[in-house]
Amino acid sequence: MSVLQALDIGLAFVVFAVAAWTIFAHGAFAATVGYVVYGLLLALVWIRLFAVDVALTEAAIGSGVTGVLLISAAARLRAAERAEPEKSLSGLSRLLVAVLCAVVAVALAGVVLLLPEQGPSLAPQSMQRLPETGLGNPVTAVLIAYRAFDTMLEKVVLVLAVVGVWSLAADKYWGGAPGEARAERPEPTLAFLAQILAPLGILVGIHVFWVGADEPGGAFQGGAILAAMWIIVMMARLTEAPRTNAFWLRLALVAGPLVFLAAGVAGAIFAGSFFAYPPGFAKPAILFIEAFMVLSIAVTLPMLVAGPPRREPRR
Amino acid sequence: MSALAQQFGPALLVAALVAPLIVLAIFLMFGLRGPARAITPLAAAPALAAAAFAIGDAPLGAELPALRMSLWLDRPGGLLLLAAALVWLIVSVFALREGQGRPSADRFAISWLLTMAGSLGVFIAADLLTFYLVYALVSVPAYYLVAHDEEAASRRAGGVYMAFALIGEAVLLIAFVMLAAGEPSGSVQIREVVTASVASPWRDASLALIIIGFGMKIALVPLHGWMPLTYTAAPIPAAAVLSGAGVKAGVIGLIRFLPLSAAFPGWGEALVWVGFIGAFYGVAIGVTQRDPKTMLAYSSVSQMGVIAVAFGMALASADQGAATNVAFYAANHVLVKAALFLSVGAVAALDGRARTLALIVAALLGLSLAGLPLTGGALAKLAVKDQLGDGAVGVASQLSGAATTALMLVFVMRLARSPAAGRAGASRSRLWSWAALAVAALLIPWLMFRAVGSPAEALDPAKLWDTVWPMLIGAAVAAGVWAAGDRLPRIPVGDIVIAEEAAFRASLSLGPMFERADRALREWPAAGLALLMVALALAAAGYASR
Amino acid sequence: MTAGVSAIAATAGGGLLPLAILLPALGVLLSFLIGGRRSEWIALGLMPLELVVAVGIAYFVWRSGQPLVYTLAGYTPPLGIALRADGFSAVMLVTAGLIAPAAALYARANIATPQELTEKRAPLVFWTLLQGIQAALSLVFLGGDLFNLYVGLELLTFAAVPLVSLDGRPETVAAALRYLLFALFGSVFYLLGVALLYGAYGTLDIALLAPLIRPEPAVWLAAGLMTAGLLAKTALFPLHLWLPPAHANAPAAASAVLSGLVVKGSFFLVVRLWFDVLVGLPGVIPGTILATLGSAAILFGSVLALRQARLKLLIAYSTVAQIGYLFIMFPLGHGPWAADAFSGGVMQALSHAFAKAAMFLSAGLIAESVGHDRIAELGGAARVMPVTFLALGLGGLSLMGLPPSGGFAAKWLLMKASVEAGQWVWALVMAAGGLLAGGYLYRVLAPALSGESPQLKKAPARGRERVALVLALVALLLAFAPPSFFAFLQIGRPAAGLALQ
Amino acid sequence: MTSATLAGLVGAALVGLGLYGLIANPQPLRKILAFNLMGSGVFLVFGIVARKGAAAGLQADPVPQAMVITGIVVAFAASALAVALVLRLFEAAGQATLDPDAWAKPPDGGAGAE
Repeated sequence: MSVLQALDIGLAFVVFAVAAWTIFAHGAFAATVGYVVYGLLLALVWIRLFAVDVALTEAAIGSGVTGVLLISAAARLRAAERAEPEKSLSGLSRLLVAVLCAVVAVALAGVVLLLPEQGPSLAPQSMQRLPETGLGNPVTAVLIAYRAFDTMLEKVVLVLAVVGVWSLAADKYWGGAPGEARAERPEPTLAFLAQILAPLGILVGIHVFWVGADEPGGAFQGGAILAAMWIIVMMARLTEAPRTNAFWLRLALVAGPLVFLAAGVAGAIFAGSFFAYPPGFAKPAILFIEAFMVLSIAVTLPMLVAGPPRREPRR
Repeated sequence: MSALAQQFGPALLVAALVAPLIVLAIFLMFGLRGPARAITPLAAAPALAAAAFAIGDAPLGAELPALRMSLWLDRPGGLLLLAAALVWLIVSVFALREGQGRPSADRFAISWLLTMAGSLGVFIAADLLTFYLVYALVSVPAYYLVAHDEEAASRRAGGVYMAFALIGEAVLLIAFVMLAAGEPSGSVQIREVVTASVASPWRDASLALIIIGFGMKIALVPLHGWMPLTYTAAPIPAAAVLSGAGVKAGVIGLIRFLPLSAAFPGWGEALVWVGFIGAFYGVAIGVTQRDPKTMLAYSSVSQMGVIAVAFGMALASADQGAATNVAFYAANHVLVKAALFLSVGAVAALDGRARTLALIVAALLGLSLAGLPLTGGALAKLAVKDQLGDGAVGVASQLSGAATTALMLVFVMRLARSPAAGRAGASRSRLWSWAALAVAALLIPWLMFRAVGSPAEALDPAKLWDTVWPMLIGAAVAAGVWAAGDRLPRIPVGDIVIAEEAAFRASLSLGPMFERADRALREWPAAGLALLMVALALAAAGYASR
Repeated sequence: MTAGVSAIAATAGGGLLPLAILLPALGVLLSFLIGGRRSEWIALGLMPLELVVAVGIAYFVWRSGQPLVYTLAGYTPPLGIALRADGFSAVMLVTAGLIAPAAALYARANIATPQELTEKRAPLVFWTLLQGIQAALSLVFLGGDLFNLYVGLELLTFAAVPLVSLDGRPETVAAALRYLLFALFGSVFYLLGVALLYGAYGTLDIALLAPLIRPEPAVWLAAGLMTAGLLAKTALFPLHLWLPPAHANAPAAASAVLSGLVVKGSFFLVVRLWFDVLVGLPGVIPGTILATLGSAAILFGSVLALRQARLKLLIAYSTVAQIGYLFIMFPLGHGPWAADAFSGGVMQALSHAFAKAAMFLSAGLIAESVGHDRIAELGGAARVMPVTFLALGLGGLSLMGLPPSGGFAAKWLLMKASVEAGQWVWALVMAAGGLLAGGYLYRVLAPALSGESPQLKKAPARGRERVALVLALVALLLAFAPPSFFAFLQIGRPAAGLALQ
Repeated sequence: MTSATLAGLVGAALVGLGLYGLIANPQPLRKILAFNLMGSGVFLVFGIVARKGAAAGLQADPVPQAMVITGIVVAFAASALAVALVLRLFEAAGQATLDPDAWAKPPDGGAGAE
């Protein structure tokens, strides 16, 4: 057994243990903290699978931003947890559930093990068509070129999610800002962290986006890092969240999908097919679209974390 | 004549079906309610003309490929259609005028026109889907004809009626599906699917469902509970058209759908037994009833039993000629029963000598059902004589004539005792309609009989005696019943329907059980488990069926 | 592979396919960006265009007699994504293209931005998400790639859930949460199946996948997981936990779309999965499981509908029952009766969409005018709002399966196929379901026709009544669909389904 | 045992764990957590599929990787919406439960539906 293999097994064990903790831990808060740790460990697993793009996304969004979302929710729900002892299942039904879940897991493991060691792959085709896009990172090519339609629609999903979250505001707060007002005296430790981290993070985010064309990284990961910076700044109460009826905010939220959609339609006109890029102009077009996507992701994720408007709009 | 029928026949058939719907459309146009009411009787006119053609001449047919409907009218259908259209025409003269201005009157008129379209349509529908459509039309909207006065009794009767109608629809739907599935070429023409059904794997199942489904419509005992309840509760014009024309949807159904091209001795015999039980059971319960309308309903139960006997004999012996004969018998019943219901109203409205006259007319009509010589009823008995034969069945049917005599005499006596409501109870046009229908009921069968046989036969003195002796017995029984007076048992209207309603109410207690199950299944863990199980079951099922 | 090639090459009129998705998607973005009253105008302005596109797609499918195909971005599958429209897609697109504007016209009256405000919460959310539902449904009906369809499913869920809690009462929020969580549960299952199929065959394109599929463990596990996931979103009994509260609590216009269209989206994908992807596999036993659940849904949902005290809950439970009919077609997919069974299933989807939308809109009018929707207190209401009750009743006619109605045509075809296949038990269940439907409608309509009329808070608006009535009439008119319509539905059906037995 | 196979087994186990949490944990927030866990298990299955598709000089098939990235973003959006619903429910009703009995209210018809 090589060292790497031993490390792999150890990592697998730890990931499983932390995952079990998030399910079986007593308090919701503890479980969510466990989940953040779990997400970071999972990013390691992704690196071991040679999927660095995914690892970055998992760390930034799967662990980071989702973690903030869940932890702050758990903190607010602590009161509820204490107030009402939830109806819980009887031991027998728990056993039944556990057995069936195990059956699913075992069946799944069996099928996964049965998959051929050298599986079918679109890697050759991806590489073959990569030069047309002018990109060096095939994952980015899949996202922005081969399966651009998926990616554009997924951006629309994000917009719908924002609408859905905002729809939960009280009528009187519609158009107002979510979250807390900017504090007179910001949270000192968080503020310190934010002041150090934010400029750095912004640079890293932009860098990740920029190199994403050729190396691991890209709009999602870069946008997520920028988003994380804004979230930290808001959590430190250095700034407050913008009003939800601000036109610039709405524009930033829809810019990514809107530009992408417009580019898709332009493709039909100039390149003969929806979402196609004219030969030779692919890379600049892609970078142009990605820039707006970074903006939209960087704005959307914090707004989703911030929740529905909770303050009256200024007149 | 024939050329004329060929030329106008199809148009006439279509007109017969849509005329009531056109009037309905006019009625629904705001502001034209009055004129629409006035022309309602005319809505039955095309049907009348079509029927006359079909009886006197070759069958008529029409295809409406755009609507995938086909229409067809042969002689049996024509006989029934003639009688039904006549009843609708005459009764419509007054039915929609009364009660104008009451909020329920408009809805009554809508139901009336829809029922009319269905009632006339069943006789000319040639394919399964059209038949099912018009059959639903004659069954479902009639609910409001029964329930429209909103008394508790009418609401109950309407509910029971609706339950029977919908169950009948469901039974027939399965039967029709089986018939359609049994026809290899995919045709839905009734004649073709019925012919094919003889060789179909679902032959017996579909035959049973046909008999049950249409048996519910014609109130074949023990499926009869709704009929007395409904006719007792319904207003007189509604009872007249439903008992006269509406019920014959079941008769035409049996005519069209029983496979008379092959002999089914077992099924035939069973139908004969059921029919006879109904024929006597209807009378036995009927004579105990106090309300003349209820008695008429039970008389219908009994008469439909006789029709079932005739069908049974035909089914047992593959007697294809029976259709026309049974149709004639039923057509006579259409006219007579409708006229009798109007008589109930007329007697109540009249007094003095006019009341006596009305009673005499009612007696004549009633005895016509028993086969009184020189009436249409005598012709009807003659028409089905071939089916009933001279053996035990023939004798039993003569005895059923005796029973009908008894029931009708008691009915007339009860009617005579019934309180007078005064002239306010009936409009002038209602009385005219009554008179017209009574005359029609006594005369029209003579005109129609040529389609079946020679009227001269009915005047044969030897055959007269065959009808007279049962009537004498019947008169004696009637006297006995009358003498028994209040000692007769009091049997609730609809007899076994009471038990059926109780069973229905008992079944309601299953509801909370379902609710509890629903609540349990909608718990999150239960639903989650169900999702897992469905996934695993589907995967396993696929794996198992490799 | 030759079949695959013809299914991949783009066809005439194919350019309409992405438009059908992009137009409403654009509407979502613009409505949200510009906001206020204009979000409504954008939605209402785009809907006719979308309907034209849908009709255009149907026209091209009909003219060519072949599925319409469009390859996006010039990358042919398996690397790229293709959109496909067969006969079934086309009719569903047109159906959605008709029902969504109907709901929109109905909603204009009560989900409008008042004059004194520049923007209001409920209208903005409603108009944005209604277009989101349209985009998602178009994608679901046209998508030719299983992962692309996953995105479509998520789009559908995200657009549908907030509509449930639009009025913000706690119980509606709870209903929305249950809906979302269960739908996500279903999504994960679906996605897991997608992963397994990709792992086994290296493509997710339906046309390329179908000939590769072999009866092996990965396929069956994927089939089970994906089907179960989709059933969770379709609310097939016993996975219906979220549907009654969600559909009964949403505003009427939203309920009409949720019950009429949204559940049909995931149903459509179940059909895609079993009739297009897994078409080469022996599907009778899994199909029988689906039809058994469907039968249970018919009986259970109908009985529960009979027991409801509120009209909207009654209609919601009737949806639970009517969804059941949709699944009767699955064990009947192989044999000479397959075409009838398929047509029956589609006809049920169409007629239920129109009838149910009409009924929810009518129920909304009743609730608004009378002030409540307690069935026991609706006596005589039909007298004061006859058109509303007429729409309700005509919709009900189709649910009962009485002629002339699309519901009757659907039942007839499904029952006939069941009997021919020797699986007559489905026919019995469907007949019983019709009977029970008659029962629950009777419970509403019979008292409404008689008795003292209630005092109306306000008379229902003529125009809104007509919207409901027209929808109900469409459900009836479906009964007169000509044979060429059923031939149209068969366009794109692999003939393999007929050959296998 | 390769690291890919190991990851696949972990993925399967995570799906099982997540499923259990989703079904058995009563609090909605824990369900959201379990949903994310289960989702990441599914993504791992994609991951090993990608790894087994290593070819053409790539260590992993890029197509499933791109799908996972899309999936992660969608899963986050779903979590955000779900969390917002839970918090709103808690604010409005002082409880956050999926128990249907908790919402058995007298019928009011939804007439007030905006």
